[in-house]
Amino acid sequence: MPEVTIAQALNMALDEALATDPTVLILGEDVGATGGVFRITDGLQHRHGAERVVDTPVAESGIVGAAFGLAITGMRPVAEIQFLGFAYPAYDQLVSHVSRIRNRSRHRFTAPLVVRIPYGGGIGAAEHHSESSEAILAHTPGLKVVVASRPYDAKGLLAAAIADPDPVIFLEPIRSYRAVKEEIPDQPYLVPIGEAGIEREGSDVTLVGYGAAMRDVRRAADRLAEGGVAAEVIDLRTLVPLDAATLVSSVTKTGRAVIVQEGHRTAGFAAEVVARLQEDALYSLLAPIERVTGWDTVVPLRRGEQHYIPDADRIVAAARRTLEA
Amino acid sequence: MPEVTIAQALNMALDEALATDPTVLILGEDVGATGGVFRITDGLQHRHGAERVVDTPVAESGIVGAAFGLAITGMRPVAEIQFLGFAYPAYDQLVSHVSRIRNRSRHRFTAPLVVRIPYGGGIGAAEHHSESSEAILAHTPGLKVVVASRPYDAKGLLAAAIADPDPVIFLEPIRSYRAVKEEIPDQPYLVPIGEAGIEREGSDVTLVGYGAAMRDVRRAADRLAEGGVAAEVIDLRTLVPLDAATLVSSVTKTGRAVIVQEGHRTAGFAAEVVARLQEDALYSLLAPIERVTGWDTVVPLRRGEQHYIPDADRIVAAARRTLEA
Amino acid sequence: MPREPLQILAPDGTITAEPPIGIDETRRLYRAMVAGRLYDRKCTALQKQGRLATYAPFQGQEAAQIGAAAVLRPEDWMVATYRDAAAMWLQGYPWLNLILGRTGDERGGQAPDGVNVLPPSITVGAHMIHAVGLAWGERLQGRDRVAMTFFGDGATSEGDFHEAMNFAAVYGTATVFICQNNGWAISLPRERQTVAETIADKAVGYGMPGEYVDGNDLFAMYAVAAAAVDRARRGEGPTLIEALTYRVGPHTTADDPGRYRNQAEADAWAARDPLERVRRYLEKEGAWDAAWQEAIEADEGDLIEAAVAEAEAIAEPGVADVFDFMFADRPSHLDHQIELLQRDRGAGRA
Amino acid sequence: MPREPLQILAPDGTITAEPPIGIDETRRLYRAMVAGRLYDRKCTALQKQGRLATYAPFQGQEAAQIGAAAVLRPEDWMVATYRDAAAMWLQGYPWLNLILGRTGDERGGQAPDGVNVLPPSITVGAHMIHAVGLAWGERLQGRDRVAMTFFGDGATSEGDFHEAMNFAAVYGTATVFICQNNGWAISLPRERQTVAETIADKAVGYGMPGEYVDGNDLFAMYAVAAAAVDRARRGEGPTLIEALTYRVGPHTTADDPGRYRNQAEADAWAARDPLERVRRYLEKEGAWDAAWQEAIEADEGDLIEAAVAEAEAIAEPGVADVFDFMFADRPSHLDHQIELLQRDRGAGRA
Ligand SMILES: Cc1ncc(C[n+]2csc(CCOP(=O)(O)OP(=O)(O)O)c2C)c(N)n1
Ligand SMILES: Cc1ncc(C[n+]2csc(CCOP(=O)(O)OP(=O)(O)O)c2C)c(N)n1
Ligand SMILES: [Mg+2]
Ligand SMILES: [Mg+2]
Repeated sequence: MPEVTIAQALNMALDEALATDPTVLILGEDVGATGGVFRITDGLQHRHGAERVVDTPVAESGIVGAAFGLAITGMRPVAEIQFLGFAYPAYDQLVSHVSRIRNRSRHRFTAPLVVRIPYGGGIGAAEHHSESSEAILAHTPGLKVVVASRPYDAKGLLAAAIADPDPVIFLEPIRSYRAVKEEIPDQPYLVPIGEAGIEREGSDVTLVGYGAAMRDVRRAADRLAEGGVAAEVIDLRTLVPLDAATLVSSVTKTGRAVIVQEGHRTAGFAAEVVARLQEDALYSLLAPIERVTGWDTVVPLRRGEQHYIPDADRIVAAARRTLEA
Repeated sequence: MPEVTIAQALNMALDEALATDPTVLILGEDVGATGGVFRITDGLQHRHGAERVVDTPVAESGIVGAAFGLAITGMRPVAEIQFLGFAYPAYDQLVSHVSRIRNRSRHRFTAPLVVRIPYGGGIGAAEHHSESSEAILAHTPGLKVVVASRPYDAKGLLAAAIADPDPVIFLEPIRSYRAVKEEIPDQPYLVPIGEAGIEREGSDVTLVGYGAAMRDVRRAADRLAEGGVAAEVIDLRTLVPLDAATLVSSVTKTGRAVIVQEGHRTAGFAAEVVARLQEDALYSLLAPIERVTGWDTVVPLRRGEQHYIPDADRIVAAARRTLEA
Repeated sequence: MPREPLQILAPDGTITAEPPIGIDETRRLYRAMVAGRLYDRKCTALQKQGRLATYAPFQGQEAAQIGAAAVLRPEDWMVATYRDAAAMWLQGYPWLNLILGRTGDERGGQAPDGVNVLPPSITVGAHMIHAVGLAWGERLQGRDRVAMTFFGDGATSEGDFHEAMNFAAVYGTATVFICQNNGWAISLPRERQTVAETIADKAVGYGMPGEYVDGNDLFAMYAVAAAAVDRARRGEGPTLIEALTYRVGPHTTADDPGRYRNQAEADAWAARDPLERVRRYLEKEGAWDAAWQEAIEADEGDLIEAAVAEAEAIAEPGVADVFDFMFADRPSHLDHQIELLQRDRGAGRA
Repeated sequence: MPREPLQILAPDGTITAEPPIGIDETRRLYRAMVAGRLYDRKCTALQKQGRLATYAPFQGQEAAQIGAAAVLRPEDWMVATYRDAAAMWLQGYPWLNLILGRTGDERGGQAPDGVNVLPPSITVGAHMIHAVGLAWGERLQGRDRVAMTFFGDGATSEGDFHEAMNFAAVYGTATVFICQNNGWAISLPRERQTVAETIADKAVGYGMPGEYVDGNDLFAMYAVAAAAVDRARRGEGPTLIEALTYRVGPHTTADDPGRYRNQAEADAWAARDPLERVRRYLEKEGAWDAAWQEAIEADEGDLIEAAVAEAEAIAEPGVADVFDFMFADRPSHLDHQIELLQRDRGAGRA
């Protein structure tokens, strides 16, 4: 099994999908000859042709709207939006049409498409290039929302997203693209949508995260372990549908939880996890659930980013508070 | 003091603003001769002229983007979007520019504009006309989000929004426009943004709501009172900035809370209120905080709406659960 | 760009060029226009009685809709709006579905199998790009289906119109854009929607042909739409067609046009009624008489009445109708939410 | 629409019509172009050393930017992009701010008082409508300020371009749209961005004048921009100007143009360098020599070096820099969040 980065794992998943399913088609800005700004589609146009890996004009609503029409005819479009900060012009297509055509037509028309979107900060990028607005997508009924944090899941979840009969938003953690490596099968496989992963078992406190934040969650768990605290680490992997059962059973066991989310704090996805946990596990809670989040500010630029992005220090501090409560 | 509807109160606030502040300008689809689809701007173009009450082409991004430029020059534009379901095409302007220019320019350029948007269901309207996606706006740093539920607040909050030095999203509950009446001053006055209103004091359970849901919250409180339960009723009035202090002190007193929100459940605004309360009032909680919400479905059309919209029955049921826990 | 819209059939029923269709087809399409008019009247009446939600009448636009829709093959796609019931119906979308939708019931959105008509678009602007994706998808799968999309003058101001036009032109998709310029977008007149001389002019910026047509002329609409559909089907790309017409009624049953336009304008347009024009032509050709008119009105009216009765007899939607169409399989979070709803309802009733 | 872009100054430095400006002004603008080129080189070099975040070079586009910006009054508005530093600088936006922004520091976005230049737009497309609102607001307040907006060929595909053009035309705002068609939008060539013959053609659909100009010709740019700005200031409405130019460098320092275009194309355009063209003209006119070139390069270079030094000497932003610019007054929820951050940081250090 080759050791690969997340970027490579995604490229493998796309390559396999194009090779095995003639209805799969990739479209987006610069996905062709350049292979996308993050090179996730590198080589795919060369291998599968310009009809199947299609460069589009700079028009995000057009990309998603066209993918929607394609999907209705039976294609399996995989659209790329260059950064999550550039997905907002496409939001109307997502919320008003992509997510709803099945309901509106009572299963008669469906939109089995995937929108791949790099998200999150930590690379000192320009404004709009560091967004973590996944909560907005999670708040949009009819979309599934998937966020991979490691190569194995990235490949298997993307394959599952493409195979899914409904629209899937597939968020890719920019700063982990090349930073996280692991060995993965070079054969096709699926990681099911809707199942959280328990990365590490522990009895003292549950650390919940997803996407880019998982690196910091893992670091925090290591540091807590050094201090004798056994953290259970959960990678949500899918935000919608949320694997509430796994969360509730973990927190019922540990009595303590820290939810990590890079997005803005108010009405972010961590709030949903907290609300759900207190609904189903309130009587097990030994301390308030902690949210470690980005703030209700614009994501700072390169020189100020460290004030915003949740890091292992903050996660450890929050976990310790739950233990001291 | 005249008894007026919310619709009339809003019209009065706009009329006063146009009369007293020459920089105020209203723009939107059909706001002129027709007075808007809900007649909120009725008579204003006639009284203040077509330069100050401006009909626009059908282009929501254009409306908000133009209002943004107007505001930077020192105008105080009040834009109307016809329904919240048609605000999505303008979302990019709101999140990428309106909410950020102050931060981006370090106070050098600012966008003191108001976007008025009718929202919510309950009138059996066509698809897209019943949205309650306020959580998305609340999750957008740099915007203030205000939701009035009664005529007095509607007038005073809209005046405060227009006077505010920062962008304010002003959500108007469609089904309460003409259903809620009260006497209000016909002189200008302000209701401060950022302060929840305690509508009724009570010691047994705190009912929290906003906007259109308040009618059902009030009904539920009445029914609970008939059963001997003293509910404290809080109208949030402002979602951002949230008046957490009022919420926390109420729930610290009652130990029980029900949060009512018409929007979709997952990552809705009620989740934020729950998260915040369990952070600051966990040890006072006698029962899980209940969320009474819309579902993660498209808002049903006229014939099925009752399955979706939170009503007094559901609020009462939730309150009883907190009392029985 | 021609400044006068293409016309074949003058308001007095005389023709200035060879009609694109023979008498039989003209009679068939006239009958379809009559059916559309009856449906429109029926819905307006039902709405007044509170039996339908808000309704958007299309009186005056029948030739634009029927003339364009008539050139499609049964398997072609149609992506239209809340005001395009006549076009959708001609393409196979049943009156039952249209009426059910207007009662406020999602079940109206389910086109019969084989009818490739999307549910009417309620948002203005977003749907045109769908017709680009549809035509593109068909081509990729080796089928020569065309996608026709209908929209109004107001819709041309939305950014999505621009992106749709551009994508269609760049990818050369078999998309036919039918703009029914009915003079108004609610209260905004066409001249203040855009200062372009014609909407057809907007095609220039996309390198696409733009046609300017008398939208109250069944023959002109048919001829121009047929040429555009043929081009599209041959793989020669999209066309924008501006059908100059008029919304004789209010924007919707909730609208009061007296607030923003004067009756004289509406009256002038009523004199250019698209049905009357064809009727005169047929009468001149000896292919119309009052008895036939009565007969088709009776027959088409009965079909509409039957659809109304059927729609009103359909049982109220239940909880499953709300939750079970969001995804192919109902996911865990929706199971959970149904439980919550049932718990509340149980408690409420108890 | 003319199919050949307007040209006044040929690549060999000869003129085909009377230049719009005299020798002194030409020397001033030439010097500005040189300054722009030096800034561009400096930033590219700094980025390679890791001292700047990603940088988007504009080499080859100096005439388009300087020629257009030169016609503005100091109080006029400019709304430009990440690739328009030369234009912004000429309108008064300091090198210091531009460089600070590129180091990744919000403080770069604060234009000096009196300089009505918005921070560079990073999103493609959304900013053009701002220039419509700005010009509209000025007119409403009785001022005759013009708003000039810069954008690329790629930006014309965004829906917001369409809405901006339409609003400008409908309200007749004093907005001048400068499209630098530099041949590419990252890897997408102009021909696949739109199949319109020219981008200037896109003006037709808005009833707006569209000009097609050799963007590497300082004189042509100046002349066309001056006419558009004059019209705008007189209240005669907006203009779209397509400046045909070329991005000689990569899209950004993170881009590898070798992946999508061949070097011959870039080389051909390098031969049409906008600076060299003016230099030849000035030399012919006896208004250029190597000593002067050396002197202006030294002087302008020093100013840029000083700005770099100043930017790099500015202290790291603190927590207040993140929280204190969201609103006029910091609201309670941000106070709370600062407390949370400080609590975490205290604990982390403890
Ligand atoms: C995105 C969006 N914005 C606004 C509306 C509200 N609205 C419904 S119809 C309409 C006018 C549309 O005019 P036009 O496109 O000319 O079509 P017509 O109604 O005349 O057939 C408007 C503004 C909407 N449905 N969708
Ligand atoms: C809304 C949005 N979509 C995508 C991007 C990513 N992006 C940055 S520059 C660019 C190409 C823009 O091309 P053009 O408008 O021609 O300007 P140029 O870079 O050539 O100056 C793209 C796609 C963006 N910044 N904003
Ligand atoms: Mg219209
Ligand atoms: Mg370009």
